[in-house]
Amino acid sequence: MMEMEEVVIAKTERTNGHAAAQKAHPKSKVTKLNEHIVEIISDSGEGAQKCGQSFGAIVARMGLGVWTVEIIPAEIRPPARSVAGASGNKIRIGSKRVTNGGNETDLVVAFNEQVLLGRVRSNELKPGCTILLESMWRDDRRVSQSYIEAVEQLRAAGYKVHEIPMDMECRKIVSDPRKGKNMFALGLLCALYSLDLQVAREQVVMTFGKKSARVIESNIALLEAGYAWAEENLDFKYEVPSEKTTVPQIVVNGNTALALGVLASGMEICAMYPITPATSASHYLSDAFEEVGGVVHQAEDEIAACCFAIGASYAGKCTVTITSGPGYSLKQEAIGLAVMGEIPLVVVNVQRGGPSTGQPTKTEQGDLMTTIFGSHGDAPKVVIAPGTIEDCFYSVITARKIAEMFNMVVVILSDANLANSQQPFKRPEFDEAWLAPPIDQSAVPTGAKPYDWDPKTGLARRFIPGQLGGQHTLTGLAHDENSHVAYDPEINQRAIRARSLKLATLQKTLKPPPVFGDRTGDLLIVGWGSTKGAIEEAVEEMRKEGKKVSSMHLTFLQPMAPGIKEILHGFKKVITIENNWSDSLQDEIIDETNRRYSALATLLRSRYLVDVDCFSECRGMPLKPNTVRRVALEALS
Amino acid sequence: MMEMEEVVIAKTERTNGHAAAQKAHPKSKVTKLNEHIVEIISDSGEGAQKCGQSFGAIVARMGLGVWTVEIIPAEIRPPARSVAGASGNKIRIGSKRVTNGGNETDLVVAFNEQVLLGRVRSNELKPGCTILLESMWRDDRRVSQSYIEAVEQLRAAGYKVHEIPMDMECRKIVSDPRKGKNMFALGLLCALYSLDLQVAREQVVMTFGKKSARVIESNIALLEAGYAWAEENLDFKYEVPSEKTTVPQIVVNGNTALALGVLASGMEICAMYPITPATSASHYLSDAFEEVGGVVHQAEDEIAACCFAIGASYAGKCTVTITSGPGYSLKQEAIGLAVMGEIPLVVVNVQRGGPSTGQPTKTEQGDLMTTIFGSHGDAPKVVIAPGTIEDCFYSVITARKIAEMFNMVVVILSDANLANSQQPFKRPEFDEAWLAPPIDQSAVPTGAKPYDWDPKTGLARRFIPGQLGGQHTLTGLAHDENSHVAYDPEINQRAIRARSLKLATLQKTLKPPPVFGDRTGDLLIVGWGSTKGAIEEAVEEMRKEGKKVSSMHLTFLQPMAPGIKEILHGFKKVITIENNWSDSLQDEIIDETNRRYSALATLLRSRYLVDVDCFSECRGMPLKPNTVRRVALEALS
Amino acid sequence: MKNTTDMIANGVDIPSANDCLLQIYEQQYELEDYQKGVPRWCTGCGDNAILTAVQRLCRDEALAPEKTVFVSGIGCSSRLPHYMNTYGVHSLHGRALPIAEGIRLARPDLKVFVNMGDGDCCSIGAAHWIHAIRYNMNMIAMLHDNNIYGLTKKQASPTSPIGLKTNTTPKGSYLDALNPLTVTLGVANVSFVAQVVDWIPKLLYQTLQAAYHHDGFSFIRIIQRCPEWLPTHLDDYLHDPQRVVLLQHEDGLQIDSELSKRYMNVIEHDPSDLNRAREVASGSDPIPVGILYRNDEVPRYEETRADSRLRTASLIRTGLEREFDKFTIWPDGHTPQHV
Amino acid sequence: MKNTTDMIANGVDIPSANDCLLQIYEQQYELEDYQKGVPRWCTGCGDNAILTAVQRLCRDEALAPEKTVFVSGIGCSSRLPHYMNTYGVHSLHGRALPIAEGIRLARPDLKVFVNMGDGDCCSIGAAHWIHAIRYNMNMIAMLHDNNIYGLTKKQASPTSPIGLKTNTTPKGSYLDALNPLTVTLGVANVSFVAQVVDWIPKLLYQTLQAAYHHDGFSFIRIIQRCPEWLPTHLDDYLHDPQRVVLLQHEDGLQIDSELSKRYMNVIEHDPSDLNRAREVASGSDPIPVGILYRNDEVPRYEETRADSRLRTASLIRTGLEREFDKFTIWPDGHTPQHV
Ligand SMILES: Cc1ncc(C[n+]2csc(CCOP(=O)(O)OP(=O)(O)O)c2C)c(N)n1
Ligand SMILES: Cc1ncc(C[n+]2csc(CCOP(=O)(O)OP(=O)(O)O)c2C)c(N)n1
Ligand code: SF4
Ligand code: SF4
Ligand SMILES: [Mg+2]
Ligand SMILES: [Mg+2]
Repeated sequence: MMEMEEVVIAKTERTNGHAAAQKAHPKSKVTKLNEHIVEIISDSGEGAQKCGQSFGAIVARMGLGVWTVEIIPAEIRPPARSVAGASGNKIRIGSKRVTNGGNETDLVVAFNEQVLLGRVRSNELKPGCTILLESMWRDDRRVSQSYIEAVEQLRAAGYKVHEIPMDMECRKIVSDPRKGKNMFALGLLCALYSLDLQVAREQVVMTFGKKSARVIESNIALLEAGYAWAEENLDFKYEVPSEKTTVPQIVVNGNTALALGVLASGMEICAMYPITPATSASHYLSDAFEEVGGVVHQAEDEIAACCFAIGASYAGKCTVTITSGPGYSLKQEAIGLAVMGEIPLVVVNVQRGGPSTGQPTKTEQGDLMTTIFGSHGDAPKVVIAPGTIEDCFYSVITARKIAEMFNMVVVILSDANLANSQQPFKRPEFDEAWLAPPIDQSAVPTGAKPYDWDPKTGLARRFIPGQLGGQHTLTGLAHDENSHVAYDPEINQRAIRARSLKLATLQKTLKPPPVFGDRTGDLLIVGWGSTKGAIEEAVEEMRKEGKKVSSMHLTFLQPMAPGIKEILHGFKKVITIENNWSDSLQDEIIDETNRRYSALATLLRSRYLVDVDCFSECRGMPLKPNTVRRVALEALS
Repeated sequence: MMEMEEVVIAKTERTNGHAAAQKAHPKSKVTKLNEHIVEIISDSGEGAQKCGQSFGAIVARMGLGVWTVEIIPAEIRPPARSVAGASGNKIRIGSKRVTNGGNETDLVVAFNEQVLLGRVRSNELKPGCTILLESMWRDDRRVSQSYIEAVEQLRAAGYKVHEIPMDMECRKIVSDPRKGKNMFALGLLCALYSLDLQVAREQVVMTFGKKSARVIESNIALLEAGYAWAEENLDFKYEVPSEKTTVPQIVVNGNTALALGVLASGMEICAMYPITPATSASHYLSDAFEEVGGVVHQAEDEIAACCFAIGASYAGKCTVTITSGPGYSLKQEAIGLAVMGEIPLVVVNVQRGGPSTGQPTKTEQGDLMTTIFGSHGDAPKVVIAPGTIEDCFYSVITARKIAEMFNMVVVILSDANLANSQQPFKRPEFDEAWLAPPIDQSAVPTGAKPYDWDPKTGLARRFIPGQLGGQHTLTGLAHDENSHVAYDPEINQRAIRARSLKLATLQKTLKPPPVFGDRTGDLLIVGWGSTKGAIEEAVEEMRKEGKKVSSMHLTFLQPMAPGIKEILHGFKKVITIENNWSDSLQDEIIDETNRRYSALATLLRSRYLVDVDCFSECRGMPLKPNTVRRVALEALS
Repeated sequence: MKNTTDMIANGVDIPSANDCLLQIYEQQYELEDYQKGVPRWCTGCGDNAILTAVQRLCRDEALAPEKTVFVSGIGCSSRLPHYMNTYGVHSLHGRALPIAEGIRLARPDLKVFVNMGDGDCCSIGAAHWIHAIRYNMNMIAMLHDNNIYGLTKKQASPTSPIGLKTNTTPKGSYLDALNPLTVTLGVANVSFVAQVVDWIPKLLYQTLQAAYHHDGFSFIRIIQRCPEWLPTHLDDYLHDPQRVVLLQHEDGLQIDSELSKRYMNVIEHDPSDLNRAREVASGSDPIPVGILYRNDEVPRYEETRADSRLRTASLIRTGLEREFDKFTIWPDGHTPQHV
Repeated sequence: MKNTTDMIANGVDIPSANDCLLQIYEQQYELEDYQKGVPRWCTGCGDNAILTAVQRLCRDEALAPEKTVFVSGIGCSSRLPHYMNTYGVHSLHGRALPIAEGIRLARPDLKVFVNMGDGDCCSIGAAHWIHAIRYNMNMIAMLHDNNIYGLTKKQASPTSPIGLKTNTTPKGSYLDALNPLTVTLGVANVSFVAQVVDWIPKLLYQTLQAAYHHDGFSFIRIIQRCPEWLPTHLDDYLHDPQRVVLLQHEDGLQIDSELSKRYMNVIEHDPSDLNRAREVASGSDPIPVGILYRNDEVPRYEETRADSRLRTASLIRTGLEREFDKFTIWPDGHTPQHV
């Protein structure tokens, strides 16, 4: 749960590792690879996270494709050396752009054998995977037996285990190696993957940027020690050739990308209440937002946060509120008010495992239906889902714009997978058009009405406090064009119609979604949100093998873009793959009269009357390309 | 808003109207009718409601079929004599059972011409409708002109206006006729519809049962005076022959029926927070529940009410929480906890016009989708909708039973139409099997687990505090069979599966819904909830005319009963008719790629892939058989 | 006036909200400038008195109607904004305060008033109420306390006296009434607390005025008659001037001779004394009327969080580029100088 | 044991909850009878001390584990029920109290404990907190106040001191800390308020015991260390015994000589004096520790609403028939005699 290494490294005494030699192991053989999946895992608090993130950044600096995934322990405070306690990072690197966390792991650095066993048992390691294991436990009487057994077992199972005296080596530099091991491991990895040590040093400087020079020096020494140790002692090396990009890229996780999007959209206020996995976006924003005059308001609860945002939006400053499932459920009533009052509002829901408190740190796509159908009565809102880290950034800018153009609520559905994954994308070039227009404070022409619903599009103007002559009272009650409370059946019908038509109006501006692959074939896989990379990777692979598989990924879930029906009709079979629940026809009691379909499948079936099948799972883990492949091959057979 | 007559009648001075003559008008001609729709309307506070309800009860006592609908003013406190201010009752009476409020009104008693004009303008009166109008305004200088104009207009439009000096006649008995006129009007109506005056007297005694003898006497005198006046002065009379029932019936509105159902189900606690139109159920319950040791707990808000209910249910006493739209939205998170913890819970949502605060006093069926899909993550719950007042009663008993058998949340979707309508139904015969079983306090066998999910049905046991050896901590987090927090992907998958399978298990116990009419034909109308009577009446009529129309009304909305697909396939066309929103293809901007279907249509399309069309409206008013007819004929053409 | 769609499409060159702060008007207003529609409250409803007092205040302080916002929840009392010719938000039951806070933070140039019922504020809205006191944003919050749920037809509210017969407590309500004043006075950052009754319009007005001139969150509990559901409930207080006690102080209200002739029960109370305020607030018979507590020193959240810079495109661009820099990988893999 | 489905299908002849009230056990328990699993709090977390104290209390009072329920919200502190071998509900963030109330009303034979964090109770749960005090149901509510959001990784809580650097307030938190004690003491029906610190286990235990023996809603604020996010935050208090002041009284806690040797700052405080309690509660340095207020006379809601009759089928049938009679139309159209 904590990242304590920063604190403790300050206590380091020896910082003279600088001189660490850099001669290569004489016999080391270099394997060239297109891609590799690396994992670094430790007890919670040993800094594997920071090691992994830094490794990802260095790799990216070297011009490689990369996707990092956080490995979050199952418990708040798992006991040390426990099977369920693995904390760390999985880093997938490749010569080309990497779009998802991929399948099982090729190489793992583990700080003890127990966290490693956890990963083995959940089938996260590839057969024959290379393991770099901290060897200090061999000499620890209390645990040596279980350590030795584990190593033997692993070797017997075909894993290539390399025991590494990390603790011992680190002790040469710092007094408490538990807090420095992560940089030593980083050094190991840099050497193993033939990375540029200077770039690595620069990254360490950046990572510890705010710390004292001593801290930085000590960490660099550890990095160099790890590098040197690998060069001297390991007889293998990898090289993943990079296709250097010519444009600057930024490497951030989805939550930081969202937060940067908030900045870039010109919004001024973010009203939130902490909740995993959404909070880190607010953390980053709390730091960065004030630099540009923005405010992160932590309200007393989610309802207050949403109402605060509505108030600020009403007053002319379109506001964002960021939350996750339980908070989203609480906001339902307030969202209904924004819909009814036609207040622009951006709501970000970083989905986590549900229902109820569910799996706060795990990923799921379980909130699509409640996002579309939540809030009592007819409450149409726009729902968009980013499919990549880059999308997270731009989705906020788009959302703010739609919210203000249509006076609507726009919900962005991200998830823990995007929130906690890092991927480089082209550094955005700032565009003033991203920003919100200044608040209209011009006087209102006499006779103008706050809700002058356009009979064709449903669109209405909006008066903002300060506009002379525009005085009116916004109300959640049924109201007429003047915002007067009205229970007249015709007025109610007219107003509901207008609010609904805005979705159709927006829909008319959308382009049909692109099809990944051919527009006709045997199987179309449809997805939405964070599963994009995994689905497209699997589809690409199968297509290379000659399978007639394509995929379509929806960004707009409500309204749905035109042209989808035609696309669906181009395929013999259509299946959605989602990270949420659907009953399986394999279950004895399930048949077509009672099967509960997954979210997107339900929506597509209803709208297009196409027999869309679905595969979905609620395992709290990002979808793997392998899973997509397996499901697709089954569907094809 | 108030029912002040009770108070004020106490101030009455003259109570000697007893001797009111009962001789019939010499020339009065009696028209026999199968059915008639009567309306009594006044300013808010003049007691038209009480008059209408009493009239309905008397009619029912006479063995006639009856359905009463409240006419609720558009404003909290509408000004006197205002077009939008009509308050009162619409009473549809018939020789046979009456299942809905019917179409336009045949005869109206109005206390002033303005409220009458309101009804005329909203097309609520049949062409040529008979009007009994208070004539006092003719002599009131301030308003006489508008009164005279109105009468002339109405007559010109073909209405049969009878001016009646109600005020003057009442003054003979009470000092403030504004507060007694309603009983005078009741007398008029009893005479006009040839009802038994003695039965009417008994009803007045019941209505004012708790008041002093003086109050009761004065009201009876007014009743008799009205009766006598009509006999002497009106030259027409109606008779609706009754088919006397042989069984005792009870006449209550849907909310009272729900409350009686709570009593009858053996539940002990109702936790609520006031909200229109649900509150009257709690009002009644507050009175009646304590008589049988029950408690109505008014919590500080809806979230607390729902959590309170969950707590009580957890402790072994399945509890009900009653609310309407906004409150339902607020309960979403808590409902998710009950789903996750598998706590039996009955939630009643008496739907009103939405979204947001919407139209609190008006009817709508806008909450179906949010009921099914509300709450983040996969939160399966049972959703049932009563179609009649009688259903309101039994639905609670069924809901409690399902909730406890399946350890699920069961939502009952009623609406303002049922809540405020009265209809007689067979007096239920108490059955001990309705009651909840006593709380299990037996010791738990060693090794038994609180969530021993049955692999086939998903059903699990449940340990109740007090059961020795059953100690465990219920949690909203993902958990294993022992209720231990578990983030293991397999366990999560297994638990979500079990909770979902329970719906399928319940579905297997359901019978296919009956079809009203033939099982094949040109058109099937599908409905749910309070529109049942109107749909079936229209279908019956069209069938008599030889149209191949049938209807199907769903009580179970989740899970949906088996056999529906076959039924749908028996018809050339299928359409749902609902009181909620759907876009119309008539709108220029709407096409099949962006049309938003109404709730049930969406569900049917998705599950059965049948091109179900829909007609729906959000006019805040109960569906009329005429509307059904019009829509059906269009669909047929 | 351009509508938003136009604005986005074509750009705008109207002054921003920040600029508007600089425009100083000197304008006179009449009562009618603040009136809208015909209030639909019952005859004799105390809400009418509150509306009148508020409209007078607006006129006397010459508040520009277009720069004034009334925010309310749901209830009879919450209809008030509809009768003001200002901007208004008639929001959700219990949520007036967070909405008002959002408005105030976004637009410190607007005057914000909040009207809530006793159910609205003290029951469903209680969490927001507690926290609004803590935020101490500059606004005037009126609690229309009629001891009952008016709009939903007579259910017990948290301030209903024990034993009150209502539709949910037909045998009498079960709990002692909550005292909104002592709760408020227990919350950190409390800066202005007053109590008035609807039937002494002069004091109602004076108190509102004092609240208006207080810089911070002014909480006024207004004991309000609901003749519809509780026609005789306050009669004893109404008819016996001895059953209110007026709080007078040079830093509080000054009771003029006309008033003190009828209301002879006047005590000195120093609004800066919190402990004493809590004691006085604890009394309910006679009803203490006046300013219980005032502290002008408590910081206002919107000021604490304010940023004086104009949010120009270039400010945002600069900030954004700086953030991008932190995460940028330059084509050569090395970190540029300026990081 | 039959499962529910069987029960419904086949009927049951087990004693009802009401009967169970009559069964009096005389049983001895060991500490282990209340322990479950290995707590997963950080080393040095104050929650550990609270857990230990609670387990001791259960043992000493010989509470039957199957008749005891721990209810919590969401947060580090709210994990406590998982470590008790009793019944428990680890519910929703902020909602522990209404859930506990439902349990208590349904089953007055159960002992109910509530564990909440400072965000849980004073932020999202504030409305329930205020109203729980009013209901005054017999339960022990522990506020684990670590001045921070622990579980979600260091955000400001309402009780965070102004200036505290957290992840949502990187430049220091903006608002003065809420004092949960003064808020509680401002609410009607308050009946037991105490404050303790996690690092004086003896006083923690004594206070819990007093709360257990108080008949009503006992609110205990426990100042709790969070070494993970605020490692040095309370050090000054911890190391300087002068910075706590112990409240002693014959009707409150009795401070034994061992304690008073180390904690010499002891004052007499009469827990029946509400005004004084509010004054004492207002102080935060030194931290007042002990029982601030106690009033055993306040009625308990579950007792006010209790009905001693057994809810037999015949009671329900009789009541139901009586109600039906009110609405019945008999075949001959006339009202029968007995109405
Ligand atoms: C979420 C929600 N719950 C309940 C209601 C119903 N409701 C409307 S006003 C009100 C209470 C009115 O009482 P109060 O707040 O005291 O205001 P008053 O009418 O007395 O001025 C309630 C419960 C609602 N509109 N929304
Ligand atoms: C509705 C909802 N909002 C937010 C959260 C996220 N959340 C979990 S615990 C917590 C606060 C924890 O702080 P506190 O209540 O002080 O307990 P502590 O962890 O410090 O013991 C929050 C905001 C949640 N689980 N549910
Ligand atoms: S019901 Fe009461 S509070 Fe509401 S308008 Fe009437 S008198 Fe006023
Ligand atoms: S984070 Fe703080 S409160 Fe939570 S377990 Fe660790 S020390 Fe305790
Ligand atoms: Mg009120
Ligand atoms: Mg805390």
